[in-house]
Amino acid sequence: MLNFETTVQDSKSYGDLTLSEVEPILKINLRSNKREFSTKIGKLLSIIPPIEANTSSSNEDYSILWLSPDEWLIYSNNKISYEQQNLLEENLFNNISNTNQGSVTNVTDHWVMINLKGSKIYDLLSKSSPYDFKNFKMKKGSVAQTLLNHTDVILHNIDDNNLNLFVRRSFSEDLWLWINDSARFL
Amino acid sequence: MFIINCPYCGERDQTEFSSGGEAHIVRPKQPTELSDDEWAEFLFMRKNIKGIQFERWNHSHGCRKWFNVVRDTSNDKIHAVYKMGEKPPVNK
Amino acid sequence: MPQELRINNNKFIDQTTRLSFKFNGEKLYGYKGDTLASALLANNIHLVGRSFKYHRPRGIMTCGSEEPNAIVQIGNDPSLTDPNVRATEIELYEGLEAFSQNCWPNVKFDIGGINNLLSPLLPAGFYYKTFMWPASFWEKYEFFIRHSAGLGKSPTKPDPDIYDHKYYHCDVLVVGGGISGIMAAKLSAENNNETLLLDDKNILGGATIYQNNDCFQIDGTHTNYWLEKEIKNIKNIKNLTIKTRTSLAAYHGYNYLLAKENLTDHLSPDERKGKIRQRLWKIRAKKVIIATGSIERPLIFNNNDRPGIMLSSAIKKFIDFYGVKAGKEITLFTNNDSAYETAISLKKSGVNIVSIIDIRDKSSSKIVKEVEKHNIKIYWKHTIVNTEGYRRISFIEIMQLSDDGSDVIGKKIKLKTDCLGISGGWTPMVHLFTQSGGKLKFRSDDNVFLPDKNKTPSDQISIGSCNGDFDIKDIILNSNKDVKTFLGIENSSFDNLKVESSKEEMKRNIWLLPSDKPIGKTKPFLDFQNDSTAKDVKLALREGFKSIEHVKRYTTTGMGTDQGKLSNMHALGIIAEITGTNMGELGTTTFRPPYTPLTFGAIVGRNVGEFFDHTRKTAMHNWHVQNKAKFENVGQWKRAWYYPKNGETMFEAVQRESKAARESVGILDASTLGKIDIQGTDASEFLNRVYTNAWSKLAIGKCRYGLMLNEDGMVYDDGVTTRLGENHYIMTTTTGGAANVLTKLEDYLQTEWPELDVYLTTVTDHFSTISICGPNSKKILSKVIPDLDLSDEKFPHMSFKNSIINGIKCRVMRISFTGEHSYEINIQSNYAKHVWELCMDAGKNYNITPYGTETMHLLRAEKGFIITGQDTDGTMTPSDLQMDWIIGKKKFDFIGKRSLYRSDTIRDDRKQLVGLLTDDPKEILEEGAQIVEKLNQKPVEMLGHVTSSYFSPNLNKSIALAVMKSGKKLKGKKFFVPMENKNINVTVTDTVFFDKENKRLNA
Amino acid sequence: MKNKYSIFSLIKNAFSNHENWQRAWRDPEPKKEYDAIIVGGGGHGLATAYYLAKKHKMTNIAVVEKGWIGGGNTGRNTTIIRSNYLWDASAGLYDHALKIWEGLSQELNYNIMFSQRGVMNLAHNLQDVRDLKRRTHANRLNGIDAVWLNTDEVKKFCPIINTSPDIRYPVLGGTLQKRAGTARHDAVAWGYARGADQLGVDIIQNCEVKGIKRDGDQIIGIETSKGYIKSKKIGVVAAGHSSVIANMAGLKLPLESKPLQALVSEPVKPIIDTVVMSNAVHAYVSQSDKGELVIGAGTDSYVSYTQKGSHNIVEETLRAILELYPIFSRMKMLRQWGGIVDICPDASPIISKTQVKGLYFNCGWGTGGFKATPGSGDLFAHTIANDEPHKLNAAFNINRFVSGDLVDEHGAAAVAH
Repeated sequence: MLNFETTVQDSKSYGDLTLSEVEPILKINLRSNKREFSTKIGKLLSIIPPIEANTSSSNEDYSILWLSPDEWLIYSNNKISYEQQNLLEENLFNNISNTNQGSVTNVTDHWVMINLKGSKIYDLLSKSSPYDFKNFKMKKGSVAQTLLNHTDVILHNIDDNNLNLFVRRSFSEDLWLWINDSARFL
Repeated sequence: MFIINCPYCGERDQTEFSSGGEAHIVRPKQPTELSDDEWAEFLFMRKNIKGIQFERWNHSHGCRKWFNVVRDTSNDKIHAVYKMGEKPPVNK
Repeated sequence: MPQELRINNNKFIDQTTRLSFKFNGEKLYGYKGDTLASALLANNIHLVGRSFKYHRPRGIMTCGSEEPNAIVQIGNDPSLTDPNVRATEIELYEGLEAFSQNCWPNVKFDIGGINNLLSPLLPAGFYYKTFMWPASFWEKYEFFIRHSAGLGKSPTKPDPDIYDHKYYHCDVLVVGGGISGIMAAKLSAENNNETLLLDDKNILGGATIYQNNDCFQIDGTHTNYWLEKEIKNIKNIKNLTIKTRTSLAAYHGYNYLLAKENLTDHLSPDERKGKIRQRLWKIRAKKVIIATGSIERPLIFNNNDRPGIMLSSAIKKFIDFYGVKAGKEITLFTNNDSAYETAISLKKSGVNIVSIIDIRDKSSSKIVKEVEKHNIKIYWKHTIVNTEGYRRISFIEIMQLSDDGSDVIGKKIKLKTDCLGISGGWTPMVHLFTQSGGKLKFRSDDNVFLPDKNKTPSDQISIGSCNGDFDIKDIILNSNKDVKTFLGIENSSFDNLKVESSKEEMKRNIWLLPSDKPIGKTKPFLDFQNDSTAKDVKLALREGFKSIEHVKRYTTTGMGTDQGKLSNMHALGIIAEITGTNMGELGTTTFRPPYTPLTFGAIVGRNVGEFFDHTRKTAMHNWHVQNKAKFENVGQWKRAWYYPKNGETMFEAVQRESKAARESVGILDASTLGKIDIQGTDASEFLNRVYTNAWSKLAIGKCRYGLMLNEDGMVYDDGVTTRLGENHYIMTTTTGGAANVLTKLEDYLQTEWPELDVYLTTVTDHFSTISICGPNSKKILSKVIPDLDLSDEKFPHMSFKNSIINGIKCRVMRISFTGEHSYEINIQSNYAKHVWELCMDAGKNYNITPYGTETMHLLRAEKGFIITGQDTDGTMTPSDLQMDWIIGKKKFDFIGKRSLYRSDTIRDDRKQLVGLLTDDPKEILEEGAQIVEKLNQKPVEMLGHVTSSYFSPNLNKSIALAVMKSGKKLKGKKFFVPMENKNINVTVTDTVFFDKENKRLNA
Repeated sequence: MKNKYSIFSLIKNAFSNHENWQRAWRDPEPKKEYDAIIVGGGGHGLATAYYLAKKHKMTNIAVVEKGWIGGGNTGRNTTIIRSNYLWDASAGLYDHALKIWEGLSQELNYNIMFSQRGVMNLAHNLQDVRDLKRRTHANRLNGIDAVWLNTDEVKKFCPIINTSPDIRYPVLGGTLQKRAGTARHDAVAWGYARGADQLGVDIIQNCEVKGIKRDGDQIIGIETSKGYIKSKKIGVVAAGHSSVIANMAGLKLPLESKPLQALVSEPVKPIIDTVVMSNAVHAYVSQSDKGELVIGAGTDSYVSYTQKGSHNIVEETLRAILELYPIFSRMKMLRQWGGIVDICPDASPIISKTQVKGLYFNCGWGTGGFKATPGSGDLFAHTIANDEPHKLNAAFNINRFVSGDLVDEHGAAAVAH
């Protein structure tokens, strides 16, 4: 097996704020505007892709984030083996892409997932995100695609004062630096 | 700094969007049959309206969808937004 | 030593905390709570600076952000010094050092003061009329003009301080913490609105918090006591956030407001360490309540600018708030009742009032009567015609006004005074309102511009004195009523307040007060900082500058650091009078943001230094660093440029890398190329439309190079696209073009071709790309992926295979950008560095050589392959690039096709790509150098330019690509490349220099 | 003949307390008919009128201005003047202007304060270097003074630039045009207005064009807020509002009008003695005679006629300024404003006849029109007077958008300011 090397490989605390890169879990991008797509995903993953904007649906294994009316991001809630990842990707690809129901694209390493926890995470984000977190904050499962320090991010509210942040791999070290710098001044 | 109501994601800050210029300039279906003048009309000529303009925006840092906006270019007030392919909600 | 100008019992100044500071090197002290201005006054210092043009001595005039004169340089550390700081705003701290500006050798004796003597030669706009002879001398004159202008000095070393940003969303924003702002904030927050209250001072309460006068009472107590209680109460409301030392800078559309919070400027240097200096708040408020108050107007009369002449309201604040007497023998000069409030405050504190000069005939309001009780001499219907005192006012001369106010009559009376308070009425601060798009209306009763309720953008109101209410009764009544309506509130705790005040009964306004001297001999200053006088305004009008914007620009009135907060109304008044226009019709000049100057640092926030711009890194970045790569910035990416070994120069390293790649094997990190995953039943049709060439017949498992145009027919991007399955492709784009290409393709799919069943997903960061190139590349790959059949039959050039490296899936393409037998491994990025290392390991015995972008550029140039953006500049068609073969002539349409057949794009004398060889093979052309045929012309006709140029180690000669007019027809012809010191002889050649038969691809 | 301006006239007038200065220009009511009307009283329009009267002896002409003269982009720009353009056509046009600038104060007897303190363009990446070198070579062969400076020479010419190799986009060199510089923007409008007025041109302010009258293909006059005015030649120089006027005549132009912002700092003693522009790190800065740092920001990407742009554009600009000049962090922004710039797809102007006879357009100057003012006026006057372009503006015709012969200045990475 190959060694893998993620970008951040770090975890930091500032007061009750903790930041940590989550070890890569499976991430798959789905796109479709076909009618049967949802049902098919439902059958394959026991979870329906959300239709409502800025929301997600989750079960024990997976979360599906709404990205646009025809685009979703699936990620596995837990680390799963590389073989399992492959199986799932192939299964989805065969049932969706190969049946012309949409597209399935593995984006596991496209995104780096950083977990932010603590009472001041929204103070941190509001230093450089124009997004109004008022509703997002209150609703578990909310999803926001916005800018953080001029970088595209996807935010997923997984619990009170606890969210997962997705940033493109090539930007991740840069954003990590910014987050840590800003966390010093909360 | 506008607030633009993305028809898919809701109200967001202008910095999440990029502008795509005048809307409803349909790409000719058979460009080869156009004269140079007609092609130039499609390519370059713009109304550049002072007043109510129908224009395209892209939620480039959000859902990446293109959509249409009705904006008064004389005061930047946005009157409506609507999806691609939809009819303008106000008279053109 | 006690300060004799201090009064004691003052609650805003902490007289137990003494702070020492220096002004122009002199050691002084003040107290915690002082501003620099109040501390200077307590030390009996009025002379603070020199004016801009005439270098006249100037003192403290106000106690706020409208201060035009008392602006100083703070500190002298080259990285921390602050120019143009208002002494009236900066809070005193231990160790503060301040210096007068715009004077040499010092503020008391300033050589520039000679300008004052020359002032008859320096009317408004004088520089437009002179300094024209001799023609070449302007820059010499300008040198002196520049050195006598400017105010403070810029820092000369980088700023070590940290600035921060904060986005803030709220229901209601209240700007200004005076009495109306406090009321609004309370009403708003108590009624379930998330409310933010901002005030630029360190203490809330505006002017009411020190208004301790029997004439003004609320519910039976003095207004200050009432307000104190309210302020105490609102601090406990949970929906309310209060920010002091935070000034609203700009009010943009869609209720987007910028405010600057000062966090450390009031602290001593020791206390500042490790703290953020300023924070810029970017506020989005659903509703905005503007309660910014008003500022007092000066009066315009002869020599009204001397140190010791101050706004009457400033004198009042200095005594009531700071506990400082601005003088010992104070005179007040007014056209309204406000000066009488000052008189009472002074009297209470035991200051001697010489007299009050009032231009009105009489007033019998409550407060005037109160003053009369104190036996203060009031000169009704009088004006000041002159003042004396160079560094500090010493005398005034007064005369009686004629009935129409245009002249003076009677005997001149001379009065001795050391401080003169002037009061010309009040100007509502409507800056933010107009910045937001609101329109003003004019109220002629008291000559004020007010927010026009009918032309107010929705979701905001103005209340209090910025809305034209100057009487405390009106302020309370109207603020309460307006806020209730605005926020939809039914009942308020302010509904039944009992308010007592002194109603002003009599008004008289004269914009330019007459003197006994002709106006030409007087100096009635309008803009104190820029030294423009009423005379200048008159001159501008005489010369035909009619528009107020013209007058402003010609006289520079209102263009100082105070942005005309004190001067603009008088300038308008004088213009209106002379031109016989109604002031309302004349309008105002534009109020431009920011309201008060904003540091660049605060605007930029943290995005300085390492955070200036993003740095994008590939998965192999750390390997490149460890192996001493030099990096090239390509967009936001850091790309390995070359890897110098043992002190090699760049040239040497690139020569070595280039040879190695052709002779054995080279390895390149190509991960930055854009990669787009394309799926859907119409994927082939989509590619047909976006690329110039045909795609339908590309077999699964094959790769093809594609060229993408703009609709204008010019080359936009290029790259190799691979067919992974029936309906599945992976497209590569240039590094710089990746984001734009994706956006453009999505645009076509969503807007023009919604009928196509195609889905795009970017995978640029998911896959890293390792390119292995050279005759031994096959050997390396077979070691890294032993299971893969690399025979030319099974894995020919321009094809692809799915494979596995140590259990991890990867895609291998056999494609080449160098003309060598090459492979590209695409692997998930988290494994890429390891695969790179495996390749390096596998190549040990083959001298595997990592190479960077420079070598890549050289190798492809040897083959005549273009780089979009380097060999193209947005003006090249495929045919210009000699790539007619890539245009699918039979294709019905593709992006840009129609543009290729316009009359000027089909011309055959367009600039076309060619190869160039120098006659001297050692001579390397400069990229960007021009190519000419004839040298002895003027101007020289240029036929084209060099786009790429290298010394090819594999050919042992220099090679270049160029674009030249009619280039296709020029093969074999000779030209010149003229350099500054020589002309280089060149010959046009084919664009392919190396391995023209493409034998090496299958070597 | 009006007062001639000089030090002597200043002294003379000082004795009469400056009460005898004459008007710089009259304030006439419009006549019924003119031989030509210029729409737009900015620098370009006033210069056009001046040269029509001066060189082509057309003195029965008027300039109509919606507001006050010089109140549009003339009074809102960052006053940079240079001619180091890439393409021959552009170089010809802008250097023609630069040559006129060099003697303009004397020509107009009005000090427009043309200050040849040099303009430096910086390169921050390898493609910048190629592009700027290409431009420098082309300039030299076109007879335009421009030299390439390496990083040390850049530092020497302007010591406050951060030329450290460790910054995000290090300065790799730059070009310098020494004849380039700045001028006092208001003075340009006022000087031309005074000059034109003296030659008999009617300058009519507060006169808004409401309609363009055609008789078939021939222009016959304009409807204005001060009534109908007849003329068979109308030259439109309305900058951001060009499309609005074109639409009145039933034409569309290849223009988009966008907000362009600029700002000044509080005045300080001399700290930067040249003009420095950077394309890759988008920032340009100079210092005015008053001591203010004059900083140009970028354009927004959407059409707007509000004269207001987005704050993030200002923020981005100052970010770039602090990257190159970290010493300015504590300097303060005093004023910030916006203008409306009309931009052509190829970032080059239009100085051209149209398909309507007698209707001429001078527009599309985008973010860089001020520097061309005298040349633009001269060539536009030639075009109107002769109904044919001068050879220097022939390439800037409207038809290039049909035939495809664009003068693409942004493709060539010339900073278009």
